[in-house]
Amino acid sequence: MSASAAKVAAIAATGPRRRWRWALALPLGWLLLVVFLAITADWIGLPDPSAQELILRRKPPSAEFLLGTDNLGRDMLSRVIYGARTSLIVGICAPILGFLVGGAIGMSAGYFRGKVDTLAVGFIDILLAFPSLVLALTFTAYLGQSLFNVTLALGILSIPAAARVARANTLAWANRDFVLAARTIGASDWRILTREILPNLLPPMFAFWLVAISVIIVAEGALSFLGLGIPAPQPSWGGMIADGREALDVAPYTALIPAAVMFATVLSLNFVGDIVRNMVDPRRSAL
Amino acid sequence: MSDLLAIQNLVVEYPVGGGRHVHAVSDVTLAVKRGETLGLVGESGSGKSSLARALLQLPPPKAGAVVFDGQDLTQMRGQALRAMRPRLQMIFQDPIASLNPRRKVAEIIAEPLIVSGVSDTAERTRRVRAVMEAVGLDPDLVWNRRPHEFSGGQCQRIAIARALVLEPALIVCDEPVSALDVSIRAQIVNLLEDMKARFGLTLLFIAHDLAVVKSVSDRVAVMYLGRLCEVADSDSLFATPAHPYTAALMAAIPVPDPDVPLGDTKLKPGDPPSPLDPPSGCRFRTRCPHAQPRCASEVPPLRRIGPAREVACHFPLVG
Amino acid sequence: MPWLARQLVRLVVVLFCVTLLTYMIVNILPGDVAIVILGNLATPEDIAGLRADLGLDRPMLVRYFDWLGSALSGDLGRSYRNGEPVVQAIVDRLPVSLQLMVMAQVIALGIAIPVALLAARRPGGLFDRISASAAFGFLAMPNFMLGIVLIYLFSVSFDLLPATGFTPVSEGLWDNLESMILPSLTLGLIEWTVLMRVLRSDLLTTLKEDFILLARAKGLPPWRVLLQHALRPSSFTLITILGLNIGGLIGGAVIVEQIFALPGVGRLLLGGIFNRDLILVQGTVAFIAVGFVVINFLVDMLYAVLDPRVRHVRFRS
Amino acid sequence: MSGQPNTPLLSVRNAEVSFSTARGPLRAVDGVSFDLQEGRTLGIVGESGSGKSVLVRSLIGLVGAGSGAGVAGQVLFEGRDLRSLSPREFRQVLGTEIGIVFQDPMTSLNPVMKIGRQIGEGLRLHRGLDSKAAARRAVELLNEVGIPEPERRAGQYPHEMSGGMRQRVAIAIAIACAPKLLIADEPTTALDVTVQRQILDLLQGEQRQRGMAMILITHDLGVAAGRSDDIMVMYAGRAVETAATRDIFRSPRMPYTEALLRSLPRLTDPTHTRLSAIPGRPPDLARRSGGCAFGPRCLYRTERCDAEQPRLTRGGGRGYACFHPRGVAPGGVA
Amino acid sequence: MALFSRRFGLAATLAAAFAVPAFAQAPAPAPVRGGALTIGVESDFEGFDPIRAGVYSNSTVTAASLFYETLMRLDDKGNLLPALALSMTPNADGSVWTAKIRPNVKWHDGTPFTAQAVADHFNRLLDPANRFAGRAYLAIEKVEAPDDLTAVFKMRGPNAALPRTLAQPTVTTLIIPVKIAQEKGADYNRNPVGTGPFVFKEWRAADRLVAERNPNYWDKDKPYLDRVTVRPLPDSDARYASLVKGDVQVIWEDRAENIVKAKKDKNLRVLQWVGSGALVIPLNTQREPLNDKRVRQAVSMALNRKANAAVLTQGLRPVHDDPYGPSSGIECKDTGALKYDPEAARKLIADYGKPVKLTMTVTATPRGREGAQVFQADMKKAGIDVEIKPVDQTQLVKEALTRDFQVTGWRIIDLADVDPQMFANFHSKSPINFSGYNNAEVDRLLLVGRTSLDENKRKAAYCDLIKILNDDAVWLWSGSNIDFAITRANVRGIPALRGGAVQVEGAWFAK
Repeated sequence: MSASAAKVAAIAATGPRRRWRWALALPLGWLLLVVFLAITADWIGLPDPSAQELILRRKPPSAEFLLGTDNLGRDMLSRVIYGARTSLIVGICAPILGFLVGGAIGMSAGYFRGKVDTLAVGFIDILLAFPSLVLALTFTAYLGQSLFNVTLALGILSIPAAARVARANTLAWANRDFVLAARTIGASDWRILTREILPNLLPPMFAFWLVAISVIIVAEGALSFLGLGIPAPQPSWGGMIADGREALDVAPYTALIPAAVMFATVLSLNFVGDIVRNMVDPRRSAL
Repeated sequence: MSDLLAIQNLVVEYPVGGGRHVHAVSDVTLAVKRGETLGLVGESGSGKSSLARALLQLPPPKAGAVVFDGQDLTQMRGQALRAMRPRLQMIFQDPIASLNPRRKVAEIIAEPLIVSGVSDTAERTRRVRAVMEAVGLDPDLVWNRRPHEFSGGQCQRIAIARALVLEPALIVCDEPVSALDVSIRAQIVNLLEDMKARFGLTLLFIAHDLAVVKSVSDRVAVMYLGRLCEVADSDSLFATPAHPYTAALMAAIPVPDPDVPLGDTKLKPGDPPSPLDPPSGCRFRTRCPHAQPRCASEVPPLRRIGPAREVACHFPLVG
Repeated sequence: MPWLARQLVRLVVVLFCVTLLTYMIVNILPGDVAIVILGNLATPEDIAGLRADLGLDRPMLVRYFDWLGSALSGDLGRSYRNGEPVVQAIVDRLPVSLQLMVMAQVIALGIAIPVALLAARRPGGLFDRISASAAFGFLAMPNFMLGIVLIYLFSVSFDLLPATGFTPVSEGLWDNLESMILPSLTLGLIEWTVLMRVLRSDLLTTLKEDFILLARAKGLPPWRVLLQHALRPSSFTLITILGLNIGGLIGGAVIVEQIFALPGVGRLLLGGIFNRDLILVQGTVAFIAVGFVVINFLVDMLYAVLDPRVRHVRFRS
Repeated sequence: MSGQPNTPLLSVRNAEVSFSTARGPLRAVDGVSFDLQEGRTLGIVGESGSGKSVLVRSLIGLVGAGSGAGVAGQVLFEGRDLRSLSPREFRQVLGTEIGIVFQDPMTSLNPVMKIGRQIGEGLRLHRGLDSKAAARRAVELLNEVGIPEPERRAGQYPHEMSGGMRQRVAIAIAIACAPKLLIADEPTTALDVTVQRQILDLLQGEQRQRGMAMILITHDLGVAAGRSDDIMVMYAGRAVETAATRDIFRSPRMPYTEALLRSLPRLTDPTHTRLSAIPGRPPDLARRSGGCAFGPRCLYRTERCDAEQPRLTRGGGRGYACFHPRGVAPGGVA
Repeated sequence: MALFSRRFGLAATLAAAFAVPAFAQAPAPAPVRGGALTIGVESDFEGFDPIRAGVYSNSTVTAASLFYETLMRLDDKGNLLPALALSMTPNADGSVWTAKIRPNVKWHDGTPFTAQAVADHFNRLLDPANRFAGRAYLAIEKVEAPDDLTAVFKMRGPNAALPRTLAQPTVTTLIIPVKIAQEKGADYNRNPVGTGPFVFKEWRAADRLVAERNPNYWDKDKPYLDRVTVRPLPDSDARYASLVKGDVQVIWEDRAENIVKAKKDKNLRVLQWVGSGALVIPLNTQREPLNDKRVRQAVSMALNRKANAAVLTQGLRPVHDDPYGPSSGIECKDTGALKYDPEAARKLIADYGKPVKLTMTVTATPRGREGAQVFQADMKKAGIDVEIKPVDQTQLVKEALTRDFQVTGWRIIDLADVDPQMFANFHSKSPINFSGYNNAEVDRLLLVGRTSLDENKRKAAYCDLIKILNDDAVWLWSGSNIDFAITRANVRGIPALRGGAVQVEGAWFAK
């Protein structure tokens, strides 16, 4: 049958996996390094990230301060590493929150269809039509700026996207014959959702999650820029860029170093996410 | 032989937006006897798959009754229906799509047992192994593998094993071999025949390939645009089709023999109408070479014209 | 047309929920517009009096329905802060934000479409990889950073474009465009990445379709295959994204307008939030929500133009 | 098919297509050669993965660019080596001399372009017609392929038509520039049997009327039996048997062909006749062994079959790739 | 008056040393007529009706000074000059002041400016029904207009400082036409009419405010400019870039880096004005643990104000030990300030005996964050834990007013006289004494400062007062108010930046 041509082409498209492996090594290595440092920051002999020495403010990188010092004379290396911790906590947890809620909404919508779908889509519409900034400002302004609240605010912002991805994928999978087969054996909706659909949803959601992490890390920076990010003196990459941005003319590295680290991390996340996505299905997770 | 399954005045419609409905199955009455294989043939849009799904209540039909072993499935809900399900199983056209790509073969086949409450792991393992061997899969080789590691034919074996593991009474086979390669098709057809004998199954065998249907079916029902045209025992149907549509179908089949001249379908030119908007009266009339004014005004009822033979035509070719 | 009716119902429901939600949220925001207006010198009596004058002492739902009533007649009230009619405030700033967003989208599309086309021609090829990396790069660039870098680059170093401010079209089209280039570029340079990736991905899928093979079999040159056959059927996700991304675009506009001192709706909203100007925030959010729903409505219509299949289903009576 | 003095319309020598995959190189087409004379119909028969579609698509350059596929061999069309043409010349030949119809008319027509335009596109590009003339010609072609109300239909989109009509449109596109060769790649697989009949009739009618040569790719032996002059059977990327249609069905040489024919259910057999199935399944092309690809499933397999790959033996107007051909005295040629 | 601006928080731990009249005023060649000037300010304008606007930020004062005028005026050396009033004379004890109104002044709409307008303006602000926020700080009881050219100010008590107070442009002293404002209602706030050198043309909110030369201005030579545009440019880098690029010719600026850079740039000139106010850190004396004097003293001694200011402001704003800026005219020889001494601070904390944890409420701005973090780091060295609570501006005000804070950042704005601020902030009966400070001796000294007509007695009282406050460590003085503006080198004639306002009535472009 002529489907064979397409099949062969499809096999060919997944072909150069060896090259992918190479391409994966660098970003994956970087991510592991960042995660490792973020976890072990307390034990690797870093100076206190909030210890100030105003006399030493905005010193360029040197042997003493490998990455220089910031506007308050704090060690940038230490701040970048501790900042990784903050940024990763926000970046990882916020989308998880969004994915738990959004995923549940999206799965229910895609599986049950009908009224549930209408309601869920309406809910997503409302969240999307609502300027996210107001939401984020409300949370951080009303509940106070803390790591938890910033994470919560950004988590809520990631609900609609997660719900859309979950819904689109569920719609695609729920029509597969194996779901029908599960129903012919009398499996309950809950069992079908958790055993048949969820496992298939995880890979695209994971790929999307990797991308969401990078978006959230950037978004935390935007909140910091508006003065509503993680409270000082706890460092976060976004906050460091927002702080350093002020001195772009006199000490560009105070902004550029965290920016570069964030850049590399986001780049790596996207690379890995893209590869995971390619391994699943290029089309469905486009949203 | 008594009827295992009796479909009475079944109607399946589904909305396609804009207040319009596809008239997938219209007023179909059909019985499947215990132990027989009933072939159901028809072209795309004839409603044969909709019929299959409706009788499994996936989803329940719009109207009509589906009496299985004396109980009307359309009146059952929730737990009662779920308890009934293991007795009716289904095999699908696309074997790869009918298996969850994320689960291992053993899990897929064991799933029906888990759902129907077989909680003893050893017992489950035993029954899964047994059914694997029955369908010709080597349990030790396939146990922990996933569907994508198998070819279509092997996947269809897994699907058959899943359907058999609960030892159902009836299996609905929805185009079980049409996605398979020619050289594999015979294997699966033979397997189904073997399983039918071994487990005492009743089969509803849906296909568009007349030769395959002929080969497995005791009786054959022909559908066109949601209505039954003809129901007859296999040999007489193929020997002397009574409905002009059946005749046209048979004439259109390409025969793998260059010496057999191409038959004449005698069909009026044109494509089948849309099930969204089926013709009045006899639905085949727009293409029928024998159509009369009466065919447009009056729906021909399915009537008996022989001992095991029913036809829905005002002007049947036989009888 | 039932489809249209459904869309209208959807619009109404979404608006109701969004405005009610805004009302609730802005109301529980700490800070009091009365304090903002009266300053830190006011006596508690003054504050209570002003709250009564502004109607802030009534139950929230009562106020909400009052607001809704007059909003339906096109009156969004007057800013608590400076007495400017909210409708007027929005209308004054809308052209700026619209221009910013439209130009940003044009820039984004202007980059995304050719890049996606070139990248999809040889997936995994050199151009594809470079463009993917560039896209990731811009995605990783916070807009508040990019904005100031662009100012330093184009304004201070090369002295090509004005650093801040907005020149209305009435003062010359070129001056107007000049004042909007950097802000739009800031938004557009980040926006194009998403569009490019979506389009590229859909192009790759489309390019595997048989009708592309058929187009090639007709002997069409590769670029004609891409432009005439592949682009349009690949653009649906892109268009959906264009509609859905408005929320994100507004978020970006807030920051960009702040950096470049553009008198746009985003800055109006931000100012309203900081000033606890409930009525202004409320009106602006409602307006943005209407805009979002309406634009997505238009996007749906655009589908019908681009995809005859949709037209077929939707517009057959 | 052979022995005739005139130059064949299409002559293929040692066509090869290979893809690199995760599991190593995959040779989808492996050393296939055939000739096609003007006005004749060659049926290419094989199961999925046998390489029949890939073969034909590679001949006309539809496999290759971008997919990382390796294509080799010689393709002579009217004596011209297609592989040595410049891209522009090649596109000219492809657009005017060769027409192609794909399996699924649902996906082979551009969903967002009006039918008339899709038909006229080639005419405008290669025949220099202006848009009006192309549109007029498109309507004529629609009429010719049996579409009622061609003027109205020309302004419609593919989704507004039924599957059969779409395939007629696809045929109209294929014959628009009056090609000398029509390639029909499973043209009726996606269609119902009654419609299939009409489409095959149409294809055959057009072919005869225009004197085109046709390559009919199909997995359905019935279709091939009724519509082709010669048949080439493919298995695992190789041509395993070529012969005149009647010979293939009357006296297959290749055990695979024989087994295939035998495994088909026939209307003439009584119900519940046990089918004679071919055991095993087609080989994994990425793990090709040294011997005959059909060997593991073959009833007549010997040690030689495992060790050595049989070449296509030609003679008596037909060819087969087997050490133990049926209907031939051992060691001799029929 | 602790009027807040966007940036105060601890907004800058900025400090000023002594009056450096550094606003360089070139020995003037004759001014040149013509030209259009654009001023970049920090924030958009609240509006131009004092009742509605409540306060004028320095950006608004800059814009309002284009249209409105004060009764008196101060030159750069602090001498009183006539403006809308030709003179102001007190009665014997200074409780009634009589102003002679300048004749032949017209509002921009052509109606004459009279003493009644002056009376209406002040009486409107004083009327409790209008809830004008600043009325409690006006020492005026009411204003009468016996004839068109005489306005009589009845004071609440003896008040020596009225003419000087009225000479500084603020939301109260810039006189608006009440009649016109009432006619226009809510729209007036956005369409100001005044007597000033420029006529309001348009205000596109958040974008620009445009004013054109008033051809009928009473001071015939002025103004020199044809048109003035004021643009709110909130981002300081972008604002500075606009100036360098020449899009604007004057900017208000407070970022030390930009000022230092500008000083080196031949194309730019830096104007600066050391005001009378100060940047301060109030401590809440009513709350644990700051109700304990030892803790407050420890905080005071732990904060390295001078070093911080030297670094953060690049020496632009040295600190001093009292809140009296040079233009206040008060100079104390001994302020009794506690010296920086983290060791001593540590001992005091040890003496206090319990671990000290403080929460510092600051504005959620970069500078608020910066200042708070510096404070935090200094306290840590003395063993005091500080948690930073960044909040929105209004939240900060609310917390301060309700004394719901421990440490915060605040600013005493420039007024011509220190009395209103000091009285409001430290008198035990004052509603905005948000430190909750209660000291009978301080109350007594504040009254002396308010009522005494003897300037020396007043000064002595304020100096005695500051010794007590410093010893009690109620508020910490982190820097004096210095306002900076940067202009293109060819801009001339901008006077002292009183209240941070850029006044351009006499500005002109040198060739």
